[in-house]
Amino acid sequence: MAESVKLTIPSDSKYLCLVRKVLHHLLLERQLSEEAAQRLILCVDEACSNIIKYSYAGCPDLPIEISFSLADDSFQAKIRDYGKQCDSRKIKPRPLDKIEPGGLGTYFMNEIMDEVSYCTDRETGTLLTMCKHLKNELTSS
Amino acid sequence: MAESVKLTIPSDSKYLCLVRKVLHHLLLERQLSEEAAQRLILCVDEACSNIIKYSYAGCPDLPIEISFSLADDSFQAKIRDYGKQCDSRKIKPRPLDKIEPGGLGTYFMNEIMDEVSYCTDRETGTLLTMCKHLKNELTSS
Amino acid sequence: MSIEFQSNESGNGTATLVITGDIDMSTSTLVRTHLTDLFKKKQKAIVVDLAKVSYIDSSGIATLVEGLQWSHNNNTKFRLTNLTPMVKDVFEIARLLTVFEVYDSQEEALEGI
Amino acid sequence: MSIEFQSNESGNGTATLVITGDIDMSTSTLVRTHLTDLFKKKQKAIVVDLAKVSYIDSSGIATLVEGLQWSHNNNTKFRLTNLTPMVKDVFEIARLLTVFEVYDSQEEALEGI
Ligand SMILES: Nc1ncnc2c1ncn2[C@@H]1O[C@H](COP(=O)(O)OP(=O)(O)O)[C@@H](O)[C@H]1O
Ligand SMILES: Nc1ncnc2c1ncn2[C@@H]1O[C@H](COP(=O)(O)OP(=O)(O)O)[C@@H](O)[C@H]1O
Repeated sequence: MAESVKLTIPSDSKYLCLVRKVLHHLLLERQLSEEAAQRLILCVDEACSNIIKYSYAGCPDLPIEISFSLADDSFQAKIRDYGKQCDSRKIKPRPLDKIEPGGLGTYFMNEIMDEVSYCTDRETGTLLTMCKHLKNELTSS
Repeated sequence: MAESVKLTIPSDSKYLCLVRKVLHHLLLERQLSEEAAQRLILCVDEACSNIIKYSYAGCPDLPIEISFSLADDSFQAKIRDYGKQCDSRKIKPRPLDKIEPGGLGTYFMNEIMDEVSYCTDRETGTLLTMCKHLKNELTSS
Repeated sequence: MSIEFQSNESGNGTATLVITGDIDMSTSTLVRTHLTDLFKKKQKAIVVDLAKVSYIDSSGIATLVEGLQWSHNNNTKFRLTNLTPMVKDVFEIARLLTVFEVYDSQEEALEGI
Repeated sequence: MSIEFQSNESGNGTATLVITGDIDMSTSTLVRTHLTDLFKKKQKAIVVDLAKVSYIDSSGIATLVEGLQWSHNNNTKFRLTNLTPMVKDVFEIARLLTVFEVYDSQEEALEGI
């Protein structure tokens, strides 16, 4: 059974470490290994960073709503903003063989998560859903 | 200017330490002294415990919505449940001169906070608002 | 939140209970169980070491108040040691610091028993 | 989140930058500033010690990739040491572990410069 914890932060990058702390707490309570936990944390952090940079274009006091659901064998994060929508096909990583800064955030999300989907089917903003199956990520089972 | 962080947890006492961790993070970021922070944390923890015990009568998967607002000189916590309402006049501490277990949670809240008010003026549940002026609680000013 | 207990019973009828972790609504019933176990053994004295308890709420205080009441009924000494600043502050706000026998170390708490 | 920097410039043209804290969107610009400062000084080699960085995100990686590019343009050696498991894992996912010169200690990173 999935229990969910919700966290809403202002769109200021100084709150990213709070998001990481909350998720770290929840994942370690669920016996996830530190490595698996850090990867999921990275994805959520990248998603929030992108909202701050692109959807809210740097405005620091708009809401980012995050919900974490942890079931026995899966993790889901839903991240909602109320900022600029964009064509989700334009949100994409750069090819890795070009060594240059940028374009890595969405690459990490796609590489680590089993599902990453953007939904703009609403009046404002975007709902990003990321899922990960956890079968082999648990330290104890 | 008050920025607010919201946290929603299921009504299971195992999440109380997450609430404490989040609030501790926010208060120490704001340069509150450890002692002042711990007192505010105690009040929020007691309020959530009472919701778990009384409003939700032990049912562990109903939502407790907490919002923290920190301004330069004040702290406000709003705690919302959707459980049993009760006459807020019945919510009261026991006299301290009788040494016995129980009745201390609301005593702490009233003793530490500058304002504690219960509002049941809604269809279900209760909104508890607690405020504290922070003039002398900052480690640096 | 996890809480841990380590209890140590000496030959001369004293027991020490070292608690590690936060004492809140989710853990205070475990504290209660450990205390009742020790009281059942009819010790002369029970010392609760709180050095590693950095948080206590009203349910934790209530549990220790119960311990105090049992100690009166059982003619057992019930002493607290090593209160961290937060725990001490909560006892003070509740005006219970003088109601309990509070010591700075296990050694002092065990003296003259 | 707070981040701290400690930089140490030796007489022989090498500089070490020790970073303490998480490198994320809120702190990577500070990392960038410290790196540009060191590059301006035309060092022979810059060693970045990441022993106390337990978290890095794509903005941190991007900053280090920039450092690497500056090092090519300036003919400066640019080396990383003491990657924590999380940081190492992120470099691996990004397939950058072999692109950078990565060492296990400051001593090894400074050898033969
Ligand atoms: N929330 C978002 N809203 C709008 N565009 C986005 C969003 N997230 C990502 N993008 C687009 O996708 C690109 C790739 O993002 P990312 O991989 O995180 O790298 P970076 O942000 O470093 O460019 C961004 O440059 C941006 O154009
Ligand atoms: N959220 C609540 N809903 C209903 N009743 C409450 C609530 N909070 C407190 N009360 C009432 O107020 C009394 C005092 O609460 P408190 O001081 O926390 O002590 P305790 O819970 O140990 O009895 C409780 O016994 C209960 O009757």
